[in-house]
Amino acid sequence: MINRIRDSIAEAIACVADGDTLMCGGFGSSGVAFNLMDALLDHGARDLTIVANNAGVGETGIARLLAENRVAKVICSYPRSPGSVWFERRYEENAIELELVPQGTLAERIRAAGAGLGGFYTPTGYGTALAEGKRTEIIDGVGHVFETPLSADVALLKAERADRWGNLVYYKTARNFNPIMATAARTVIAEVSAVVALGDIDPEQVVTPGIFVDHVIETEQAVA
Amino acid sequence: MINRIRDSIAEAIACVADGDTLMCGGFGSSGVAFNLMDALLDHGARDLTIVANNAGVGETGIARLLAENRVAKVICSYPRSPGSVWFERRYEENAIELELVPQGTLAERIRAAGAGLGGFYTPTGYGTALAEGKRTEIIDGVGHVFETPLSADVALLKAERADRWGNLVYYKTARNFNPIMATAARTVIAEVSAVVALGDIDPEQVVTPGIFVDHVIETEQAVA
Amino acid sequence: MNRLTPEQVAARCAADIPDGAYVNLGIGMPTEVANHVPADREVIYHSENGVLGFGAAPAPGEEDPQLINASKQHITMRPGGSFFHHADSFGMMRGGHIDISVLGAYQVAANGDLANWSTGSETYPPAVGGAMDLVVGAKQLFAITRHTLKDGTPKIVERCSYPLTGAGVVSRIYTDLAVIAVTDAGLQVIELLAGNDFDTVQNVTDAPLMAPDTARRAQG
Amino acid sequence: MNRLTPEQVAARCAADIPDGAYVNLGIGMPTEVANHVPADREVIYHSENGVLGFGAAPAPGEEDPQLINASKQHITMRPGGSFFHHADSFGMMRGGHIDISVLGAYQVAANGDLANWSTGSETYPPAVGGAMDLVVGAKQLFAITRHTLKDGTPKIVERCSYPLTGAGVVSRIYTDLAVIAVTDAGLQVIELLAGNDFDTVQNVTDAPLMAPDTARRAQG
Repeated sequence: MINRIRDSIAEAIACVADGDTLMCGGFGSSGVAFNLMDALLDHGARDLTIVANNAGVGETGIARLLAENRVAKVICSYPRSPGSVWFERRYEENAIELELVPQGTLAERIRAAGAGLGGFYTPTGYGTALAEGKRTEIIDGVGHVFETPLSADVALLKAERADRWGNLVYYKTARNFNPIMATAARTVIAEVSAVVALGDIDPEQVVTPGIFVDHVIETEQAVA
Repeated sequence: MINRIRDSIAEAIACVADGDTLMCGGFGSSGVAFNLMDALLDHGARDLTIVANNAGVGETGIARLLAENRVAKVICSYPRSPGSVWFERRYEENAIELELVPQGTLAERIRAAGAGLGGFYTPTGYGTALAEGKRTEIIDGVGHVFETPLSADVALLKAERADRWGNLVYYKTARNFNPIMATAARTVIAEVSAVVALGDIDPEQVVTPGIFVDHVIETEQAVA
Repeated sequence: MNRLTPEQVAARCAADIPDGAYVNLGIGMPTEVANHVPADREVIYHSENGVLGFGAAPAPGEEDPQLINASKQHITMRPGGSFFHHADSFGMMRGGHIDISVLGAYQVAANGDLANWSTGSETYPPAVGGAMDLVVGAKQLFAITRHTLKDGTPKIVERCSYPLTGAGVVSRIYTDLAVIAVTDAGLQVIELLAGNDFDTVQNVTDAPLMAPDTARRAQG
Repeated sequence: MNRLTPEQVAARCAADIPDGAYVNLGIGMPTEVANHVPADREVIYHSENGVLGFGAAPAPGEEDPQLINASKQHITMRPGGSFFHHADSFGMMRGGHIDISVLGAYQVAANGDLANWSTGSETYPPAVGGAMDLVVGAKQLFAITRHTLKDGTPKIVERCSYPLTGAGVVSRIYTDLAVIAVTDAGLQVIELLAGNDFDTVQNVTDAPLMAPDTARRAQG
């Protein structure tokens, strides 16, 4: 019997290793797997590469990992936000590597990895400093940049509900990067607000089919 | 006030012109906009290029357009099925051009057009006759074929429900190519089993947001 | 010199958005535009974080922390709205499905160049977000910005000194002093705001402006 | 020579699919496999047309024309199933998320080459479907086919004469006469079916086969 539901959050994230690349769902503080990220601190992994839209604010999530010096590199589109104090500090100290990627290119590179593509041409960023050193091509008169797929060892996702097959649905704008990250990591871990019985999620409404999901943890965290 | 609902099917498809490229949703006979395709016969358009998974069976849909000599070219993955008599006849007569595309490449080319990408590398078809003449590249040791985006003048879609903004939901495996074709055509026309009030489709469950849809026609056709 | 408040600039921008338009609102001042849709219009707002059809800010106490816009501010949903993931959201932008993109700016140049992601500083981190996707994908691009920095440094410039987000992409500029069209002939003031005269606005602008009268003469 | 029925071949193939596997069933004989899952297992079937977690064929009178598999046959849904569009469906395949792909074949060669999309005819149209995506994406590929054409022409061959779908991609072959593993040393018969002896099967096979005994000796 297929059962992706785990009893222990420590068991769910045991697979994370030093030096891993982690995808962390979320946009700002919505759709972030805060419980999984807290557990990661106890777990002790370091030298991590974080793929996410932002670089954390305040003292939670990615910001907390940065504060504890667990992060070697951030691949993201918008690291600087009001309250992104730890990222700014590490950046100023030159203690962290930043790969800045236009948000749509970040999303598409993640999707490309999940969908088994070898890369793609996008007009985004052509002619800008973010395309420097990248292969470019004029296609139908428009400049394009070649972008490569972006995969990860582990994805830490936040979803709303899950069943034992690992099917996931999300909640409002907490969806954001979570569904595409679910496709692009070797091991996919989701924290969810509620586990429901198999069949309780309408097959028309499943956003992330369980085929992509390895471990599910039910948390107490309220979402609304 | 935004209103994508049309009273007349003839009005909805009036934009189709001779020589147009049409995307037709469907897989086998599921998710096919049969009413729109019938109306297209009355409309009179000819010299059409059809982008679809199959090339029609029996005397309906694409098969009927082929029988009436309205089609110059078919871009599809699986033109030959039990009952695809009209396609086979036109093919044998050398009266029709066939661009055979692996199904996943067909889907991805359509999506690439809808998402504004300039093309992509896929491992699918590398080293086979279907990659002959195409640009190839070895990426991380794996052979890839370069594939270009595939767009259309008009898409003829079948959906289950729509609201006046053009938001669409589908029904079971009738979904298939319809949502991606909705993104890749200049004009998108959907026939639906039912028009519902704005707000009746849960925002979590919208599959094709109305941003992609130009014209909606409610049909009497039962789907189940 | 009188200046509009950011809310007033947002309302002025909103007044130029036609009925039925699909409009992306970028991070910063642009997200304010959603609060000022004229009552006679239906405008469908898009936010990069996966939402179409959102409305104004919620009443105090009705905020949902998981329902936010690009600026991470709370929003409400209108009937007919939808949620989707980031790849789909940026497919809409890059794929040419958005009619108007309203973006903030560090600098806008006389030729429509936009700089809004990096100051080029070694220690102040850059942040690009969805801006580069919008400048290639949206059919029309409005920049909304204060006319000058607090110290008076012009943000409407002859040539951007900061790294570009996109070249020649801005068609309209909405500031606390003026509405300006980017034309082949240069920056054409459409409307002087807050009761300032042309010379006052030209004096705090690095690029030459054409006065509203000039526009009328050119059109006549 | 005795031959299994297509249903029996499908059941024999289903017996080798482990609990918990994600399995794509291609057009033709493969779709029959979903009707023969052993009772002690949960297997999640995928069909290219956008469905995961389907079950056996419906009872007569309970067919839904809009709920079909790759062969356009009616199916049923199991609790936990899901629907999705074609780009997502092929992302699952190409992206390496499918454990086993069961495909039909025109020819399978001793080196695992598969031909199942074109006879090379000028007048008989080719049809590729999702086969080329599956051969690059699925972790393991089973071919399921009659051992010979009706006229006795072998389909298990030394080298494919038809255009290839994929080179060296098949790991197991299920026919009405035998279960065969594709190994570096060649085609290893795992099991002779329907009571035939080895020579009978070798005689209708174009490529050299290794007898089951050889396997046991090699392993011992």
